[in-house]
Amino acid sequence: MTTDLADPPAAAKVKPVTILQAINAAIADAMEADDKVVVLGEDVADPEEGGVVGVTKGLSNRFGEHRVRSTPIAEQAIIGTAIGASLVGYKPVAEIMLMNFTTVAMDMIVNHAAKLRFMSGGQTHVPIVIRTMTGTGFSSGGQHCDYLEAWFAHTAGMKVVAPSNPADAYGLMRAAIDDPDPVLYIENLPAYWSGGEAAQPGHVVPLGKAWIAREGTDVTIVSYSRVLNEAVAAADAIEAAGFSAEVIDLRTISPWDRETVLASVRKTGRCLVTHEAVTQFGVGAEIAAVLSEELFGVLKRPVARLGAPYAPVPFSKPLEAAYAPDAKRIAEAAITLCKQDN
Amino acid sequence: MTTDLADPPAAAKVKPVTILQAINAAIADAMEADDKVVVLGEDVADPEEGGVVGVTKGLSNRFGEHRVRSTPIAEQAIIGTAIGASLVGYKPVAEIMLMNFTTVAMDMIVNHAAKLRFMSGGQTHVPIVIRTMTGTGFSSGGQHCDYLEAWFAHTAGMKVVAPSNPADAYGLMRAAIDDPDPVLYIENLPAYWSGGEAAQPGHVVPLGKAWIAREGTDVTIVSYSRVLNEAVAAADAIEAAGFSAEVIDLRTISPWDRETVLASVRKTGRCLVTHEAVTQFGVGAEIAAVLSEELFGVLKRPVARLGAPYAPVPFSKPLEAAYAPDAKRIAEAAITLCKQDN
Amino acid sequence: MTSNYAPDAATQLEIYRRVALLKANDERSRKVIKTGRLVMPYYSYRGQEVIPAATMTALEDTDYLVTIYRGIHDMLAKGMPLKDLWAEVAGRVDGTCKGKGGPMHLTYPDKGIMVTTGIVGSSMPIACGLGWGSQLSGDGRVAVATFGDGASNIGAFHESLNLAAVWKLPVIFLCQNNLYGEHTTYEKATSAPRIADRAGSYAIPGVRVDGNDPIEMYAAAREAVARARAGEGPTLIEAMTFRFHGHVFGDADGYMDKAQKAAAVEADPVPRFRARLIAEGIATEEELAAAEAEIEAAIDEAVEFALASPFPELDELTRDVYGVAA
Amino acid sequence: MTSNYAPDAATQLEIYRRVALLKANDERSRKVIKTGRLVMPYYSYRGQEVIPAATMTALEDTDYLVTIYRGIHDMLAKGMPLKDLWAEVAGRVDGTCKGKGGPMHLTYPDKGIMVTTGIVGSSMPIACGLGWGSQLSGDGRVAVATFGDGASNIGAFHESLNLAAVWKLPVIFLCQNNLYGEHTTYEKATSAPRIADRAGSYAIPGVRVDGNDPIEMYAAAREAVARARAGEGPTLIEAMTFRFHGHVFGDADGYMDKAQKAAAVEADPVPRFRARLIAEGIATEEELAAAEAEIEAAIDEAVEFALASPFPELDELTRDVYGVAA
Ligand SMILES: Cc1ncc(C[n+]2csc(CCOP(=O)(O)OP(=O)(O)O)c2C)c(N)n1
Ligand SMILES: Cc1ncc(C[n+]2csc(CCOP(=O)(O)OP(=O)(O)O)c2C)c(N)n1
Ligand SMILES: [Mg+2]
Ligand SMILES: [Mg+2]
Repeated sequence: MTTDLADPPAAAKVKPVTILQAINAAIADAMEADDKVVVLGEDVADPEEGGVVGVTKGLSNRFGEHRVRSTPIAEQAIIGTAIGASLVGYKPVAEIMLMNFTTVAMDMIVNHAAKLRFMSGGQTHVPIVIRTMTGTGFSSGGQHCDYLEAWFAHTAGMKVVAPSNPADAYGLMRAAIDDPDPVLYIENLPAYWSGGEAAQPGHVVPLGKAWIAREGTDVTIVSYSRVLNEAVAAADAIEAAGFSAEVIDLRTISPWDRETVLASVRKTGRCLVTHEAVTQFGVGAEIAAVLSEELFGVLKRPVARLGAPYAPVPFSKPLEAAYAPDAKRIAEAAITLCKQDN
Repeated sequence: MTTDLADPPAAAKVKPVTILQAINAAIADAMEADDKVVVLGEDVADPEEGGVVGVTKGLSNRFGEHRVRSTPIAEQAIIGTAIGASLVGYKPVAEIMLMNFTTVAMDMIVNHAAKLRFMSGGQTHVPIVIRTMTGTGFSSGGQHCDYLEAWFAHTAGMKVVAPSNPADAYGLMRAAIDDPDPVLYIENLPAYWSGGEAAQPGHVVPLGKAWIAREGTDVTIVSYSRVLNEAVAAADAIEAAGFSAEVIDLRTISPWDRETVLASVRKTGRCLVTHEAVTQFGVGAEIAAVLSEELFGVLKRPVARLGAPYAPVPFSKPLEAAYAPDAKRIAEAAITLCKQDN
Repeated sequence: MTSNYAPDAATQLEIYRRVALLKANDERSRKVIKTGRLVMPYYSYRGQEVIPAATMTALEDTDYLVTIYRGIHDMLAKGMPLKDLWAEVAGRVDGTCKGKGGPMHLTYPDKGIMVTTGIVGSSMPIACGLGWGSQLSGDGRVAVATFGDGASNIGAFHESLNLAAVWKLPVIFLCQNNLYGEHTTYEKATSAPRIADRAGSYAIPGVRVDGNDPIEMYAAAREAVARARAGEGPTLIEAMTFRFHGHVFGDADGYMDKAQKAAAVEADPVPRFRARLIAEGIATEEELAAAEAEIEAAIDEAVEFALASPFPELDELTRDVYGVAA
Repeated sequence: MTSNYAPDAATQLEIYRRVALLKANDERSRKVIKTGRLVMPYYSYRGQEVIPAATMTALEDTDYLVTIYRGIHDMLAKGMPLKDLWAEVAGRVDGTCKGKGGPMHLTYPDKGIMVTTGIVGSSMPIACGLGWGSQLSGDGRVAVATFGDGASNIGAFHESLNLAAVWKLPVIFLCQNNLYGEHTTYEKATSAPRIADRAGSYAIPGVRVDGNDPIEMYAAAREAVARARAGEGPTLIEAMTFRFHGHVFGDADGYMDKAQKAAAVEADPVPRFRARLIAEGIATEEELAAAEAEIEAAIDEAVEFALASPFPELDELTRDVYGVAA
């Protein structure tokens, strides 16, 4: 396996694929490399079309339905089954179709998967990956689009990743499957079909390592998942306004790469954290708290946060479009930050 | 009803009671005042001894088992039942015995209770109170002591309160029951038997209003629930070290009283936020992020946070004792903060 | 079964009127989506119309309904006005939820339509609470929770049926067994030959009926309603049916058994019901055609109304998150 | 029932040895807690000893167990060494979990004791996964999930039994029906006359046995194990028993029916079993007394070992939260 530490995904690219294809390839390659890797979830096998959007398509045809198994609609049982199998040597990749459905499996994730290593004094551990998709954009309304990553980041024992491009989607999945602890792997539904160059087979993106998606000098924008791409797009508008934005893709939300973020903000003196989750008590709060502490006196302006409003996701198109940060609002927020006095 | 806005609980005190008695009295008085107030949860009725620790003792004897109803062990059904009854005019007070068990009812709480007002465009609303207890100190280990308030504070549509003394326990319960939206009411198990003066019957502590538990000038300590009392105790040690601590009891975690906290920190220039939940991605992060932004240039030192380590709650006594912040560690952190240069 | 609850001619006509409304509305919805005039996740209920048409006819307006993403048929049958519905699924201010809920979260308390959920299984715990409210107030209202066969495998089903049974709540658990849960067949997900038999776990009546037969369906609903109103507790009804289309609009349904589907479509309950009404002299072709034409006109009007209605202002984004404290 | 699985004399003796160990350990635990030498939440299993003693005797060391807060009897019967147990419940470094798990979270993989959970119902989903592991590897191991009567009303029960049934997993769902869930009686919480009958919801065998009868209990366990190993899937066993003490140590058990409790204590299964072994000539009074004395001595030694063991260092607070990435 190749491991490119802080390298941008480009280093690993060979041909264009979608994020969906990259996730599929990563699981397939991991299953090929290790027959302890197994997959379970609703509709994941090929008789059920390899998942509602086809992320696991072809896997059961190739590896057998004993290793790629469609389940009843029973998220507690899905995660419990993944946990149990992981305790005896398997590496399950479990799908909880949408992130809002993690709410029916929280006990298994938080009280069990995250804690068994600790509570057993290190005798057991739970190397599972929980894949889940979410995100606004498809008019699904209040119960299908939430970004809840802050809950899991607040849970000791869990790791949380959220790729923004195909190469990282591949490399983070390989790292997540290799990892000895439970990893929540967040996929953005509307971004599944976003293209990008593919990772080389075997490419691993180590957990906990961010990458600098765009270099800049005046303001650091920290993001992840789909919104990262909005931030990259915003950088052009920011440049047009006369400022240079450095855009950091966290990739891993917990543990997050403090070193890379601190180094960047030490350089720029300004930081905007943006994500699709609601701002209040979100991931941006932790990052802002740490930066404010570590870079006290260094920050030129307070860390700004741009998330969703403190409200459920609305259905109506114009409301939904105004809900999550987009390139325009990110650019505005970053430019405002740059224009403020030191 | 009397309503003392930012007054300290002392204003409402008449005789000494425990927090447990205060909660019991508040529910009883609310049931007396409004026959739409009903209670449900595991073991809550008197044939089952009014709850595992007796918080609801006497209520079913007084108001009938139709209004105070013991349930099967089925937290999804408990919260769902509370939600349904609230949609047709009742004001259910539902118990989820321990906070860790909210994990099996998260769908009902987060996807339904918190969102129905919004998703229905304001046609319906969910005036329920969810009582739950938690806290380290009784050697219960990894699955019975977590403080998960940050999850609910991150959930638009929920309110979250956590009293630290009998008078507030009474007044916040009355306010929570009166409130037209779902309120999570957090009780600290080891602190149930802490005494204090009782509230006058009918005393209401408005949601969203903090109180200044102790006035001071050098550093503001923000806390809630049991740890608030540790912070108050720490203030003596801080004073002995030559510094004056102002201690704020948030009482309501969401929405939190920004005005009171900002005014205090504007005065002191220093702030320590302390709670029993793990520090990372906890409530302290949000408060630190807001203070760092609002008081940029005013803060003498970065906001400090003192929570539990990023780990599950351990069983072994010395480890458990070292887990949550206590007066000693709070005093140390505050004194360190005060001693640092401006 | 239970012929003492057989629907009389007028009732059958009323059920048919609702069936026809549901079918026409589904067909129109798919058409409007196909033309791009509407964008929404749409879960077609074509083939399942008889279940809610008969069940809701057995209820009063004041009775409660909690339904699911695949629930527009349930709501229309319960009395959701077409204009409020269409404006809502178009995301407009005149929608029943001001456009904020959308097709998966329609609410219309005036007709007892209290909650629509997108979470599998979650209709049931909430229905228990509505039933508890009725029991507390003694107002005799019944709560119906609808859900699918796949939902009968999730924890909320079990917790709800047990609690409703122990508390003798006036709740009807109405399982619309269309033989698929998303792409998964009944057999592959459900280890019970009949979901109705699961009632045995709660010592309550469980009945499997042909949900496509209005007489059988109505009788089962009436009996369950009678039990509920009499304080005898909940009933589990498993209504057998079939989903004519894929799980969600746009799903190519390659996973569905072709022959099974062809047979189901061939046995389409709506024209069957219609033909029988005429054959039995309960209605004439002309009467039914007139009723259908009226329905089409009402839908025309609702669609135009909806598409002419404005979108909500952006301040709606943060409105209705909280009320004002009492 | 199933007399082809009746335990022979040696097996009965082995079951009794475990029963005696469990009883003695419970009595000692309560004594040590009462003297204040140990502080822990303690869920007495006195009265329920026969269930795990017989069941675990029907298993191999390599078979798996997932148990609950009231599970020390299950673990001791499965082979948890006394010293590892006592040091753990005393919170010491020599405990099986280095003192970090405590009485509700004991783990001992060497004997297949994989998880102990404090969350009602949560033993079952995890047992499904252990069973899936066995099925995948074909190693023939069986997973037992134990749980209480109250737990049979929570969602995880339903999801697990259905999934295990559809997948034909080698899992035994062992319900220890002690007639109370905390302070609530069976009848007030559970709307099924027999939990065993709930197996019907999953088309799997469900059997209610006298859990206090070692012969019946052993036979039921053997049969379930045989089914599981043969690839025939899960079994639900409802073992009837009674909890002699309150839910948790310190609970005054005022909510328990006095007569019912007196009758149960009067019929204490342990002396009954012991007397029968002697009456049937399977063992002599002297042999059993000697075995019991050995057990007491082993417990003495374990308690002293535990209380002499040091507490963990504070750096254990943040150790074992994560491993190191591969
Ligand atoms: C808890 C949860 N898990 C998964 C889903 C995704 N999902 C939506 S509909 C559906 C199938 C439900 O099948 P069934 O209950 O038979 O109802 P039907 O759609 O056939 O009417 C699934 C799995 C969900 N909405 N909620
Ligand atoms: C999900 C959840 N809800 C509530 C509790 C609190 N609780 C602990 S034990 C118990 C009673 C369980 O009764 P039963 O399943 O019969 O087992 P027993 O204690 O009788 O062995 C309850 C309600 C819990 N631990 N987990
Ligand atoms: Mg279905
Ligand atoms: Mg019990």
